[in-house]
Amino acid sequence: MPNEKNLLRRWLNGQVDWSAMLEQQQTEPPKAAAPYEPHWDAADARRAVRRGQWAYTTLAVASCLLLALFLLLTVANLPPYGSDSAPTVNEVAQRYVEKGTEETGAVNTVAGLILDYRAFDTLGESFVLFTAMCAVTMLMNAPGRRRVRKLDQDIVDYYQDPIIRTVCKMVIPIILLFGIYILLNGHLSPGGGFSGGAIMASALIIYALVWGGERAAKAIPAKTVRIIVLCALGFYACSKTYSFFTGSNHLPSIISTGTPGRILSAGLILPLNVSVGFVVCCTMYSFYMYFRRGDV
Amino acid sequence: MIMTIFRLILLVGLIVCAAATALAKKPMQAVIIYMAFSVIMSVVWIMLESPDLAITEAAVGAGITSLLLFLTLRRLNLIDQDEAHRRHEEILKKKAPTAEQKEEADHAQ
Amino acid sequence: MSFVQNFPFFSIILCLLCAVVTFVAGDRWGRRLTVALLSVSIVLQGCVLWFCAHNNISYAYMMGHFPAPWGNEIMAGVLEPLMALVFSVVMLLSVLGGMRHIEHDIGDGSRALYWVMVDLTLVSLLALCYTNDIFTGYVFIEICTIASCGILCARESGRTLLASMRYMVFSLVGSGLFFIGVVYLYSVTGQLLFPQLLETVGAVWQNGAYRPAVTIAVGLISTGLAIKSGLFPFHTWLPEAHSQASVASSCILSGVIVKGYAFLLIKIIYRAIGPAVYYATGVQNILLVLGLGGMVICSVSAIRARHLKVMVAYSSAAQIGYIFMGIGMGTQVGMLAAILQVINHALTKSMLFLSAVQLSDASQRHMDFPHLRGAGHRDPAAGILFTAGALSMVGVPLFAGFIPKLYFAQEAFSLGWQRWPVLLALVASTVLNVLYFLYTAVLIWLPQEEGCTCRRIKAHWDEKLPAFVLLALGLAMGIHSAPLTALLRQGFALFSRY
Amino acid sequence: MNGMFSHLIENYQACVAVVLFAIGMCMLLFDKNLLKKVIGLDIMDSGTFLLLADRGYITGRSVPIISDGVTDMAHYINPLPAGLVLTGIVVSVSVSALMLGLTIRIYNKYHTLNMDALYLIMSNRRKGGRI
Repeated sequence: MPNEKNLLRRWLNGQVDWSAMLEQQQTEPPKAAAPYEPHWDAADARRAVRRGQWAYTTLAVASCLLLALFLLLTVANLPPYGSDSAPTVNEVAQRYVEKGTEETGAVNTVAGLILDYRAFDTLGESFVLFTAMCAVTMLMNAPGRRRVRKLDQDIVDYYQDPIIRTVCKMVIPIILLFGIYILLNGHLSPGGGFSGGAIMASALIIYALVWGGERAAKAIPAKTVRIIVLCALGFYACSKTYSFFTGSNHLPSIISTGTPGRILSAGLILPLNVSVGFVVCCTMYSFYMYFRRGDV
Repeated sequence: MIMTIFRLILLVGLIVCAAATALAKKPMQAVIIYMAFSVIMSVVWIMLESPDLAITEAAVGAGITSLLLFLTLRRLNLIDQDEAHRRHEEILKKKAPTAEQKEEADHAQ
Repeated sequence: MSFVQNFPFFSIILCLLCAVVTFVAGDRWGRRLTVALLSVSIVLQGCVLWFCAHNNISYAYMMGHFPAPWGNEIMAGVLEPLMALVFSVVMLLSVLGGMRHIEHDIGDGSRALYWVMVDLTLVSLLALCYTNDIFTGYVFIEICTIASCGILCARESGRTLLASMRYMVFSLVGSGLFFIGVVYLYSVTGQLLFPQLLETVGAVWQNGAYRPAVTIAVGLISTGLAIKSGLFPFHTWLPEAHSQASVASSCILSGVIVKGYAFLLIKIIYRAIGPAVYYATGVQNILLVLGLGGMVICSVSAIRARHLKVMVAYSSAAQIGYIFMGIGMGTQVGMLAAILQVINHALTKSMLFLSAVQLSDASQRHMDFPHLRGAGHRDPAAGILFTAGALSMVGVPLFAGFIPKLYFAQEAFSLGWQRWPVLLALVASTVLNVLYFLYTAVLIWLPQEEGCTCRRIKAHWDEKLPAFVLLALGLAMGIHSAPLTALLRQGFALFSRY
Repeated sequence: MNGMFSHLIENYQACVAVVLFAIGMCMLLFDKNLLKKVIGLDIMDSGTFLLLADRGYITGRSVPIISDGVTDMAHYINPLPAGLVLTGIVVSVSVSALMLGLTIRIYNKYHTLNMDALYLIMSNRRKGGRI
């Protein structure tokens, strides 16, 4: 067994070839006990992993404290908490509150803010979700050497449990309804597309959890999810194109803000909330479906 | 005054939860403490007069993120016993798997 | 308002729509759409550049019905469309040049999504170039992070996964620091849009009460973007990520994405904080020191690398050191040289990656130096490309790499205490570059060993042509740089004007 | 110095926020377990959001939802931080999902979540060889 120094030298000389061992390991057909066997020379690996553990912990704690100190010094220089004369209470915030309802039609100024004044950010944000959804799909759907590993998911069939089934049957519509309520009232009360979509997704997730993945995949196929995302994002981008284009070219816009406080008001905010809600709901649901499956 | 004390308790709770997550030995513990963290966070949003954020945090942070973390744990078969730790130790110790573990592995495959 | 002024917005929204359509269109149509999109983007950016340079204006474009401090805006001067144009050109040529490898490296199921990721990378880069709002910058930085992680891990191998994980960790630390810096800046100024930030930060700095907060906010924003660009002590993720990806991804990651963050930093310095305040905070000195360290130390690492792509990736880290050295010099000519270096590096590095992979194709897909011996004889076109890239990286006159080095060296004499360290690092870095790049360039032209089974391979002109276009652009920049520098000077003059 | 301390105590919520940020960032950077890195990321983001929302709060004012037709700024808190945090929360959940996907793939490939063991495999790549 080589000692530690020796190992380091051998390693630097490129004589210790972990990767070849690992690659060999992967190309073998998966045997029953394969994951349990050591992949590399265990004593060497143990030393390499444990090496500098103490220094590592010290470094972590020290840098944590240093960073905290640094940031706290800045906080000591910030304006006092809750003061109404802070620099953030300026004409920007004032217009959002005082003119917001008049200009966007939304009673909830936060909704008006994110979907009308700063709509470009929110467009970007929906596309962050979309990007993550694509990336996760790419990661989890990677074809080729797919190895099916059975998980313990089949041990408990929640559908057979009368209590769970009955309660879920009652609860899922209520959750869905609550999600839709939050979604549609985004411009009137707290909530909006993001929270409403997440709540709707949670109802779908409960359904998939209890009724099983196959039935859920049959009820809401992956293709439908894709098409909903396509339509919602397409609508979002197109409608915002219209409003950005008219806004920046100083053209009149045909969208009226309606009477503030009504459910059908606030111009584009309600449909945008709905499309954001669908995007969020579909993204979260497909995250769940990708994460629950046992194959990689 | 009472509200300030309540707020202080919540904030201390946040710090304690964050520190506990950092110090937790097993991923399972860390995930559960993180859930508690998110729930406290959503109450803090209420205290900060931001109900939008409270709803979103409760649905997204405490709900979806924690669910994804749990699903990851299940995908890695780490729910019941902390297998990552055990497997890792095993690899390091180069201990031949016992008959019991072999059986378990067969089962897992 | 001229119709051309809509083009930055059109290119951004077109990319978004294209990404959504590609998501359901599948691989074949996705590829066509992406190539078409990149070409259209080049045309659009070219029009905007011509418009701005011809009329000598820089204009804000409202994203919605509300003007600056309230609504989102994008801003186009001369530099923004110029950078967007360079990024689009390099991306198009890298994608075309790496097409055959994309088909080989990326599984059938992932390829359609790969094109979505390329579209989204393009949109995030365009938005980073054009943004006039610091929070929009943050959102698109995150899109860029996720999309670049996607194009990195599209290649099916364990090591790409590990490289992506490491890349994500560093990137997210970078975005976290950037975001908290933005929050500090917001809490002392109350503004998010660049023009108003510029005004308020100047006033706050004059007033003096919040100077430490502004300093730390600026420092955090700079550090965050530096980590994401892979500046020296934070570069450890970079060689692994850039060398493990498929070649088109390597070109995009190394040639374009890290430059996007660097350009955003330059834009924030000029448009949001103001050079005077930025230099008064002293943050630029840290960037200068780190840049100098990166130039030397990453070059040393490149010498020690025994894998061609890893060597090229380490040289990227060293070249990023040059960019941040230019930012840290604290003068406008330094900044100008930094932008020249961005353009030079984007063109040359993509060409180097493309030719490196072609050389390894000619050597039975080996990437280590013993196997690459004589590769130039087996694939002369790739050998010429690599040699030209190596000469450019070293800074031989007539090649693109010479121009920024010339400006750096000239500017160094006008500096104070920084003069000698900068000159010393420039010389050391050039010598090290000569060591590893010319060594490789000579190695590939050595006569083949006796009994070598590798033979001359059939040239794939579809992947050589884009690399030759990159070479031609680099030579054009190296031989006749006057129009480019004039354009950059005009752009910097427009930066300080709204 | 004294003034700084009183300022810190006044800004106690921001202090908690930056401490959360520091804990989260160090978990993200230094924790060896990939899953805990992801949790660290979420804690770091929460810290930033708390700081941002804390900056937007104004004592004694209420939610920025216009009620009874009162549109005077003196009654409502600043809505801008809330909007930014809402954007940030969604960004943070997308990034965590991506990180978790990577974690699963890595675990299935190498059967470990320990970053050190993974680095050991990775650093070996420096020596070259086939791509």
